[in-house]
Amino acid sequence: MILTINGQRREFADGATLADLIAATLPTDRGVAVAVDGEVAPRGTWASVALRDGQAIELLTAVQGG
Amino acid sequence: MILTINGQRREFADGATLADLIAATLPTDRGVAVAVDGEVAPRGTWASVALRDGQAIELLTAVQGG
Amino acid sequence: MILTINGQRREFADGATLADLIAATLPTDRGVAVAVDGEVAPRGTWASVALRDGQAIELLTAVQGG
Amino acid sequence: MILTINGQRREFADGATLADLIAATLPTDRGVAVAVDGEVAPRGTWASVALRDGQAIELLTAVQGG
Amino acid sequence: MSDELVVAGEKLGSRLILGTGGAPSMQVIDEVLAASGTALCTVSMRRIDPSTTGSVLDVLAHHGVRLLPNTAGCRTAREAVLTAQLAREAVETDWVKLEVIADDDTLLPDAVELLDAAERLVADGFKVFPYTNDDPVLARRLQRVGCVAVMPLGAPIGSGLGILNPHNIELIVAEAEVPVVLDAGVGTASDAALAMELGCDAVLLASAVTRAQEPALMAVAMASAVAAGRLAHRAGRIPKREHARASSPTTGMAVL
Amino acid sequence: MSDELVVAGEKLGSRLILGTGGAPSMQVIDEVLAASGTALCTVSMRRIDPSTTGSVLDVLAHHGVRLLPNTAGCRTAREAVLTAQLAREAVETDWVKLEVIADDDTLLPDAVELLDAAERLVADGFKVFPYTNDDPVLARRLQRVGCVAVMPLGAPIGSGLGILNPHNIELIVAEAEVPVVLDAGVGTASDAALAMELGCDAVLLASAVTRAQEPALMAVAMASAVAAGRLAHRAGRIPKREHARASSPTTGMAVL
Amino acid sequence: MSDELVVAGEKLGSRLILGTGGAPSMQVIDEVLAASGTALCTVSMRRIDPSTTGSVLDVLAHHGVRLLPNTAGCRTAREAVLTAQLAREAVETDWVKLEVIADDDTLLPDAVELLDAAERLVADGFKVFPYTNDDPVLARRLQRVGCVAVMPLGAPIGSGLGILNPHNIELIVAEAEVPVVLDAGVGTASDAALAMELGCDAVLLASAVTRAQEPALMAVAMASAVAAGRLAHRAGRIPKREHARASSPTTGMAVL
Amino acid sequence: MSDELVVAGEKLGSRLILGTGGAPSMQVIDEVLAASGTALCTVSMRRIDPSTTGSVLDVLAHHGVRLLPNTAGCRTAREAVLTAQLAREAVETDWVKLEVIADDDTLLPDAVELLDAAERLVADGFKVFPYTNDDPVLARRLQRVGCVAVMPLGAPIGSGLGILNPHNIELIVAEAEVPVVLDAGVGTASDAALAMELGCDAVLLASAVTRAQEPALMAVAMASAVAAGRLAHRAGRIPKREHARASSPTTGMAVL
Repeated sequence: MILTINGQRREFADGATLADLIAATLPTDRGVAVAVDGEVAPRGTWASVALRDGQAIELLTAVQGG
Repeated sequence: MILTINGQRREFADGATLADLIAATLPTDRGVAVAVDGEVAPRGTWASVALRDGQAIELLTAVQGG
Repeated sequence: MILTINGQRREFADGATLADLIAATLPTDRGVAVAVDGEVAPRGTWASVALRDGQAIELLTAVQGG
Repeated sequence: MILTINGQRREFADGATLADLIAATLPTDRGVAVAVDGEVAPRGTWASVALRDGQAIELLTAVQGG
Repeated sequence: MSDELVVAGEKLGSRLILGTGGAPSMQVIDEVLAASGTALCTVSMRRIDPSTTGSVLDVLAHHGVRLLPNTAGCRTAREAVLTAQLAREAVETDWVKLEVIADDDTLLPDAVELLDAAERLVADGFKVFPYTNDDPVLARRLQRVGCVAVMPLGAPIGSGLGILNPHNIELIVAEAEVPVVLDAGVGTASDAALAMELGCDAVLLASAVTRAQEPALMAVAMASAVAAGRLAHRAGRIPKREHARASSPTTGMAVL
Repeated sequence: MSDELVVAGEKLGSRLILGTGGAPSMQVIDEVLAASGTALCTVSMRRIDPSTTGSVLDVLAHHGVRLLPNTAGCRTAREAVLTAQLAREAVETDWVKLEVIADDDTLLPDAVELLDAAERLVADGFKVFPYTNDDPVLARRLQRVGCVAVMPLGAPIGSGLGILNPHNIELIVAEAEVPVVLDAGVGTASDAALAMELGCDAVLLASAVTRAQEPALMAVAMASAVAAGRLAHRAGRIPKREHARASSPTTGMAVL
Repeated sequence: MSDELVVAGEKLGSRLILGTGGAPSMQVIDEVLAASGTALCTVSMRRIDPSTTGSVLDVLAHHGVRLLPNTAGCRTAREAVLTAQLAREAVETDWVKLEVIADDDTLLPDAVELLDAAERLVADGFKVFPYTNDDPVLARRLQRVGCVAVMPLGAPIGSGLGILNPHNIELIVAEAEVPVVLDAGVGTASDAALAMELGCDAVLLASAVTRAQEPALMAVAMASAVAAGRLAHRAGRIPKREHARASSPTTGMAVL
Repeated sequence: MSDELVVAGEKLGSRLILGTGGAPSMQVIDEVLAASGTALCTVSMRRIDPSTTGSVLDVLAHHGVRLLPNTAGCRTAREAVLTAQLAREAVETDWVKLEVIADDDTLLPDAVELLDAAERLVADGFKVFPYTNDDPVLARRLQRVGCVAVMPLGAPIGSGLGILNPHNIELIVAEAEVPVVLDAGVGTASDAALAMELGCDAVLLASAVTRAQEPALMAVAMASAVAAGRLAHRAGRIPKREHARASSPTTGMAVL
């Protein structure tokens, strides 16, 4: 399936979960927050959320600012 | 019936209209605006509006200000 | 003799007066003021003041300013 | 003789010196400066300065200010 | 070259808008109107007092001044809308100076109620002149909902503190697509001139004139100041310089 | 009521005094004089340039404007006195704007030389208008030696920074026994109005008009601003208040 | 006597709140944190860049500084609420600096969206620190919906213009029932001191320190200035007087 | 890096110079000295009152503070010179704060007498610290005659009006070859910080601390403010910008 991750289109195996995606994409999940199609995906749900083709995932963290 | 006119309670004959009330209360109806129970009563309706006991009538005009 | 007029060295005939110099130098003496060696030379004295070699003459007038 | 000390007229024995006056007037001469008739009288001269009738003596010290 | 103020499609013969409040008598209002040459004046809607003789409307009519009823004292959009509708009945104009204040101490506008009222009144066909704070973003929103002008305050009503934040007024002017009227805070002539220099299209004031020691004299002062500020704005002032620059020739000095 | 300015026993028809420096052409000076309605203008004494055609004196004479020669550029009392005497010869007036500056960067007056020159010129029969800093004590001394006016700066010449220290100008005005002319620093109309509101009797400016993008327009602006500020000063402004004060009736509100 | 700042029930060891934005490097942030002694710092939520090494969170943790995530860049209540929720997930705090701006030029807050977002976030259990304009009425509304502080701007973000309207800040402070934090506009130490003298409980700044020529030095300056302003506020300053008052004895002068 | 103030070849451990006048008691002076950490204090010369117990000199000595006798109250160069000479006798220092005032209402310095006195005292071997107005030209002359510092006023003595003309202070600092001490006018901490940011080398104040509601607290505030202003001056503030500049990243925004 095709997912849009932080604005980039990426191919992923069908049935992949958020946890899979994060593991495959980021060096660590510390300090990470995730939104799927404009909704917050709490850390506790990552392992259970099965992703679907075409979804937009935002992977965020805190950076210097303000 | 009892009406409250600009905050004062006044006795009026049943069936009196806004036009009657204005004629009885004001030297002139020039520059006058009327609200009945918090709604504007357009000049064109004064003669036809029959007042009911307990209504609150505000008789306003433009004064220096602002 | 050599005179310095408004900072320029000029040759003049010996015995020339301020009046001679002004007539020879300026289109008109209207609105003119004269200083000789740092002293005011009043208009009334121009005809009688005999100039001497080496003197410094300033010919001034009012211009826009201030 | 009569001296004016800080604006007050005071009687003193003839021949009194500044040192006598200070000793008689002040608990201590520490931090004291003296002017006689509008002139500074340096500490070193106090013992030798003989006062004269009618003189004005100012006895000053540093106080909080400024 | 003509430099008339046009608001809501109407030409106004003066850039000085007067509030009639605070004047000690009709006589003073009459003098002030004559002296100021104003073309637009605010009035307030209040309960009729049958005992009062002489109406401010007659004085205003006598000077051929256009009316701008206000909603002074209203605290909610509902009150303000109703008051505007009653004003339209009473003086037959769809122009309204929209005031929705938050409290009687500061008399400051309440952004939320103000915006709500403005939207409703525009929908009801009014030409809305909102009295607003100096927030450029609120001014923008008021224009978006269809107000025919924006009237930011310089300082609290009646304070005479002048223009406390010229920077905000400049921001409002810079992006305004309707006339900007400096409303409230003006205390003296230089305040009014400054407002126009900042790019405002007009100045609205009341107390500064009506409560001055000599109202008629101050009315002339304000009219002159508004004209002066407008002309200075158009004339293009010299830039501010940290250092001096001679205005007399630096050459041709005599050696004396 | 008449409110004419009287200096050195002479009535002046305007409280705006113009410097003619900085104007790009005689044509502009002509327009500015007409537009401003000024009655007094400064000129500077410089070496005659036989090549120049047309004299500023002719333009000034054509407008019936009185001359106020200055001593611009002088650094010492001696130079300034001599320059004043030469000006008296050239334009036949005993009025002089006395400038004794300390350097060409700040163009600020030198208190010591200025006071010395003022004393000498008064003794020589001049009517001295000293360009001074905003020190109230120096202004007092200049009056004591017989100056017919004092002309404190608002800000450095040509800076357009306005009035940097209104408090000092107020102190000078409060005790002045001769006219106080705000000289130098004015950049725009509101500055001129403020000067008059502070109690100054007149404003002297040059660059603000001559170097504006549209000099004639700015000349009108300045004339209006000076008039506005003067009237506001006479009219008695409302006091500044920390808190708001309603200008619409607080009674008679409808209950809606 | 203790004078600790308490916000949302938490004691903070410093009244200087720092934004970490604008710093050229983590090294500089580290120095600035050490120099300022701040106890609370803002961070922003952005897309993860796997290439970046070293997290600002580590630096902040190392200094034991509390985090205040912001919603910088959000234009709508919806975006801001979602960003706050994501921040809560990422850094495990329910504190949020709420920013809802109207555009990228002025970076000014949008009153309507800001108030909406504040209400929703309070309902969702957040401790909301709203970045607001200097409108006392909006500040009042933000408190009414349950914000734990109000953070009015002194001037636009990053402008360094200081406090453009001290009068409004005083009005906000006068009626505030939660801490008032002067946010945005501070350019130098005296601005920060003034904010505290006006009665603010703390100052939030970023660019003034991170973009100064010597950030660490400026961080110390700001910490000292905040302390100085707070102490001056508590110490009770002398009243302003139009006239001088001697500080040296006026009696006991010698007659010399 | 060391940043000690050096005046007349002497290092001073603090950039805050205190006047001791106005304090209600020796006890308060003692507290203020301890709290401020000042290294230099002014005293005045007055007639001895044998009845007074306890000398300010003992308190100052106890804190190891250097003395700066002043000539407060003197109206002429002659009086001031004599007073300085008497001070030298009394407290054995050749340092003197030279005050020559024009009157008791404004307490403003008299430029002419001041300059005369300064010249005479320098010739007599004094280290002269002149209290002067904010005229850059007079400051220049005072340096030329050999003063070891110049001490321009920010506002009239005891007025607490702050720095009325920062532009002049900047001009004085820009060309000063001796330390510039802002003397008089400071009312609160931000005034002192501003003075240092303008480039002054020190601040001298009395009433602002001694007449504050809590003198010791204000003394700490002033010490912190002077340090803050000095550091900010050295740190290089961000430039003022008319427009906003984001301090949070403008890239990496999530699309939500």
